[in-house]
Amino acid sequence: MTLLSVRDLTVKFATRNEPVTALHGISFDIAQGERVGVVGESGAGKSITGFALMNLLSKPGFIDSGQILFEGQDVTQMSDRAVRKLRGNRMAMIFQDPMVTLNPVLTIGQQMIETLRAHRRLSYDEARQIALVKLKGVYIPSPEERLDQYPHELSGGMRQRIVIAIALLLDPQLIIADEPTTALDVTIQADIMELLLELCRSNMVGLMLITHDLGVVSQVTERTLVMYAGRIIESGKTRAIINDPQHPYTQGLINALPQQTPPGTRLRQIPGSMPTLSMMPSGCPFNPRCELATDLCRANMPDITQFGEVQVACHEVQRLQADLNTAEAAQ
Amino acid sequence: MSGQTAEPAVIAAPRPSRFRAVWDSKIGYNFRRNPVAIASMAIFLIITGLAFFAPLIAPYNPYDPAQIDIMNSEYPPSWVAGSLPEFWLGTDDQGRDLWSTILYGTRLSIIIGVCAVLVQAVLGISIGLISGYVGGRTDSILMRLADIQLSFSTLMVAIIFLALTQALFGSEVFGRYAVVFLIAVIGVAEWPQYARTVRATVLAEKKKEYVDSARVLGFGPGRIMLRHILPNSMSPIFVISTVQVANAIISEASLSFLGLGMPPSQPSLGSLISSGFDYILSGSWWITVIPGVVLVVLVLVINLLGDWIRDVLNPKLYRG
Amino acid sequence: MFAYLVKRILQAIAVMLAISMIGFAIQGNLGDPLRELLGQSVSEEVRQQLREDLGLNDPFLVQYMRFLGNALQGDLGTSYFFKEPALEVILKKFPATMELVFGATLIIVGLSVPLGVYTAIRPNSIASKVIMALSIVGISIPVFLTAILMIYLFAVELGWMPSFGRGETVHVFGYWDTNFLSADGWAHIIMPSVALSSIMLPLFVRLIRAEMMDVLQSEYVRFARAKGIAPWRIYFIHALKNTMLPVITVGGVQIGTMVAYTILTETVFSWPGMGSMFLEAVNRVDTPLIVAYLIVVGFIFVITNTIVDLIYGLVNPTVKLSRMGA
Amino acid sequence: MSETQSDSPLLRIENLEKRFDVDSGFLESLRFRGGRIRRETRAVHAVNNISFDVNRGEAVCVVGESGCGKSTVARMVANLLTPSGGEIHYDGQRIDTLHGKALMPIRSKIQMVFQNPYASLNPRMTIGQSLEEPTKFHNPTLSNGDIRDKITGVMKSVGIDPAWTARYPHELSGGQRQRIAIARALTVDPEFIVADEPISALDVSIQAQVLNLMLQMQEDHGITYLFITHDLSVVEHFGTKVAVLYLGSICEVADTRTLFAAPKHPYTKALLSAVPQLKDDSPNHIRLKGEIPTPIDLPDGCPFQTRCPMANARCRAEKPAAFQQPDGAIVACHAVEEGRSEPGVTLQEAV
Repeated sequence: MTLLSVRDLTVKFATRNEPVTALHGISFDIAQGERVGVVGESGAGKSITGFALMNLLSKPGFIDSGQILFEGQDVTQMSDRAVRKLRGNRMAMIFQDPMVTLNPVLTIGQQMIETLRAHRRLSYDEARQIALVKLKGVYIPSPEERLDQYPHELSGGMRQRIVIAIALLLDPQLIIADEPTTALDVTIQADIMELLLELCRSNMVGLMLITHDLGVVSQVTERTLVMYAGRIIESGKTRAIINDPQHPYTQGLINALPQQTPPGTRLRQIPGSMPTLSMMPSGCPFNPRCELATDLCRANMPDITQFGEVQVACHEVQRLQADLNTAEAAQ
Repeated sequence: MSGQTAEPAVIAAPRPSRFRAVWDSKIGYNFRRNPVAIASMAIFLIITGLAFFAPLIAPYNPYDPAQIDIMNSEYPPSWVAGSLPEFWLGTDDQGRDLWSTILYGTRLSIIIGVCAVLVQAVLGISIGLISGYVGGRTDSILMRLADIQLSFSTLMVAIIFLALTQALFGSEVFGRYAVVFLIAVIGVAEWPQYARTVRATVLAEKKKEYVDSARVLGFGPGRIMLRHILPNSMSPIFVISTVQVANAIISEASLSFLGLGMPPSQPSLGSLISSGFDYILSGSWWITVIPGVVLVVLVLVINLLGDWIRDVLNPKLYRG
Repeated sequence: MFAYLVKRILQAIAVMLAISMIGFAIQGNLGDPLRELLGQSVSEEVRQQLREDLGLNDPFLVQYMRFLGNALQGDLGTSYFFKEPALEVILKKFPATMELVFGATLIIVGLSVPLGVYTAIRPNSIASKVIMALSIVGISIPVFLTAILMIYLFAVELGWMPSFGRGETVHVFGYWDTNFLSADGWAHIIMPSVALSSIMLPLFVRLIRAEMMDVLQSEYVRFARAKGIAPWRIYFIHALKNTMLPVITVGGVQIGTMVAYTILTETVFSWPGMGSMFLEAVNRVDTPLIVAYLIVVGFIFVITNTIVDLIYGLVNPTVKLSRMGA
Repeated sequence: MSETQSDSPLLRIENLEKRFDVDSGFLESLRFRGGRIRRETRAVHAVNNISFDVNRGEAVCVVGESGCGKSTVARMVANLLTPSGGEIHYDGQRIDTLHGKALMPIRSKIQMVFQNPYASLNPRMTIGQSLEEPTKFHNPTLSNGDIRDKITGVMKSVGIDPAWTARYPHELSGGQRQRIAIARALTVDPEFIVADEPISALDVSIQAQVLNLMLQMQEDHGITYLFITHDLSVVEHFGTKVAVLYLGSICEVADTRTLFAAPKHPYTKALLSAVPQLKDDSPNHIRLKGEIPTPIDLPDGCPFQTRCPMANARCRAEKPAAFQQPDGAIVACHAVEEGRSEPGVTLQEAV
């Protein structure tokens, strides 16, 4: 069953002159309990997608058009009050840097209890009991004490566990995790990822994992969306994308990893860098960096088409498919 | 420091003023789109222009006793019944032409304000640079002093200092050197404002890696401070300078109002307001209100310009 | 916290010592106590004798220690003009000034927080724009001019308010007469309090607005939104406490300015407080009174600053672990 | 490449220590303990007794997590920080005690590349000015034409169009800025570059560009690297030798191939297993329990004891000394020394 369905979502940023487009009509679905990775480099629009789903875009960003259907309701059309009832309750979010996510002047307990009481009629003590249970759920030692501590008294890894516990407080259907381990150390990172995976599996929670790390995506998610310059350029089963990427950008991204070339030799780099919002090239946004780019790529943005197991937006892949089809027809 | 800094840039020569142009156009663009800034700038230029050329514009010289006739005192401005045509803003309690006196007074206020801020800036920027760059004990002692000085407030320190000076030297000698005293006391008492701002930016800049890289390249502390850190600390200095000029003008006016500043024979806007205050109950409002309005407008346009500069130079908004 | 406390108190003592040193230096150099005591017609011999008796020929340190010892016992000398102990003269004037400061503080605290928060939450509303425009006009009018214009408008032209003095006061105890217990007292204290708060209020509105807007941009406020917390709770529980931390620090610094402004306000309104007394003492070269005022005011600054720092330490949970100061 | 060209190492670090005082000033150091006021100065023990060598032509990687002291080591080598103890020798000369003029020859030999390309260039200087200043400073006799030629050459070698000299850093992307930062280091013809996390602030596709550039510099100019990073996949690709740090102490120093094939220290094992691998969809990493001690209150004994699965009483009492293994790796671990360790968890290596 579809939990979340995004259709033609366009997000723009107001500037001094014309608004610039940050998301170009993206569409995707997340099924109940499904774990989806959103991969891309900085500026690809992956965080913006996450915040747009929660209707939490900060100014000057705004949703220009499109639908965000969560459990059948369009988030973009809801009243502020109705969206608030959804946030933290049916749909929760985990932020990137645990050092600045928690309010420094409120205790952990206050920050957990207020969340519970914002969505449910609970007494203070009842809420505290639930908070305790959830803290135990993320393996926090001596949770009773932690409730009365301030964030600055805890380490980064511990704080991110608390953020996860807060996200899980009201048993949401979907968790949006925006680079949840980027600010953490490698060993802690692995812990947190494993914890997140375990909790999503055992509670049948949908996860949208926003990250730049293909390794993390491959270990945690079932399906992957690859974003580039505000567009989804490739999507499909994570295995398929990691093992056999179709879009030249996805291929380049995977091939550029140091693991992909023997030690000491040159890495396979992608030349150039991602265009900025205000200097978007015409046609396919990847064309200035793409070895296969043709005049068609420089003129038109390719549509998304099915190719094998994945959906790709690339003229070259479409041409390849057409060739295959004609070859088949000839046979 | 090596003498090479004075030489023209070898490489950057082809487009030397490109950044300046971008910079100017950015400020210029903002300026052109902001009617408040344009109006403030215009008014500011008019006031300073008039004040600067006071000896040419003013019909009378308020400092020349020969041109003052006590019999002319307290004539109202031209739009009030009972005015004299030669005094279009009326006269003050001593029979001076108010228009001329205001022109000269404004000039004094601006000179004292700007000079005091120069003193503050020189003191504050050097202390702030040293404090921020050297750090350690020097820094903590200087900043403690700044904290204490700040908590006593400029005005309080200035009042006490000027009161004591006046009591020590007598009001005649004091009156003669009042301009110097005012500049000195407002300048010295406000150094912590600059020092703290500069120190804060220096600390922020010092953490940035371009400073480390300059050290690894072997540059000395003097060169790093003046060529690398100071140019990157200019935005906040610009912003507080405008506010500081406005504050210095207010401080000068307040001190003169208390009789601790410019004497009535050489009135600044503050002492003019002060002398008019005694006549306000008898209905001669203009001696107070007209210089008061000039003072407020002057300070207001400086503050508005300061707000605008802060919005434009705000490092958070400016990508760099 | 312990080191923090000790540090603050030691620093307060150091500052008080420095102030007493300045006070002592003034006393030694400004005006001649013999002339004040004896007049001019006494012979040089008698003068010398008296100098010796008064200890004026003792070494500097001995004199300073004596001055300090007397000061600690509340003896700050005798006012030349009032022929009374200087401290007593000041303590008589103290309640008037404090009531004025209290009135102004009430206005500042009562209005700056709601106005600052409102303009930060709704930065684009017309009311916010009006408030911000008024605030910049407010910080551009010197306190004394506000006071004068208020007198001219409300006392001279409209005749609604009394123009000077404390009016009818009610005796409470000791030297303390209050304005707050009679209608006439209220009428007299309103204009001076408003005038005294006239620069500080817009300053704090702007400060609170700027800090609040910064805090509202922070990640933890965004996270609170993502948790579905009601807006009022985000503004007043999450944001306001963080906003007030820097505001408290600035508030401590502003106490000094406030006391300086009392001198201006009291002068304009002929308010019988310490400020106007100080100016009169300066005009009369009443050295003991000047010195006593300096020390009392210094004491007030030090006490209030220390209290403000301690409040900051209590409000800010991170102070216990990390160091204060820079 | 890992073979040494001369007998003595180019850089030798001996028993290096660095402490940062937490409490500055007398009053800060006062504590209230057990009803009495005591004076105690707390310090962050950032680097504790570290020794290793860097041979000419090598690329030695220092790895570890935040707070392990790896950047502090880099800064001491680059003479940005003065060690609290120990010695640093460069080409046979002790350099950590040098100051002022005596340091200048070393300054042109050892250069540094920093992490954040957005902060490592002076925003008020054009690219040309940023490159020109050090060139002139270290070669005061060069004519303006020579300086221009040199800058042009350096810019070409890092793949930046020499026509960009009049641009300001904010007009460039992160990758381009990092190239300029490398170019600036090259203007003084260094032999040795300390690179402090030079690619961790960059995107994957740009990381590859910068890493390739650094490899090329190694070939073209024979540069020796001390490379600080937290990213083990980069280490495997780039480094010839690896030093693993934990809380300011060395865990393991080994040739890259040896370390990745047979890690010995329990921390090294955990670190390697924690790296998310592309082709591995069932992560099976070694989970470290326990809290990381703060570098202010380091425990007696091994710094890793609080999280180590094999810690025993000896580990809690005695700090392990580094000793050499048969395959050349240097390990500081009682468990390894006693042969207490179980056979290491099998590591899937990306091939």
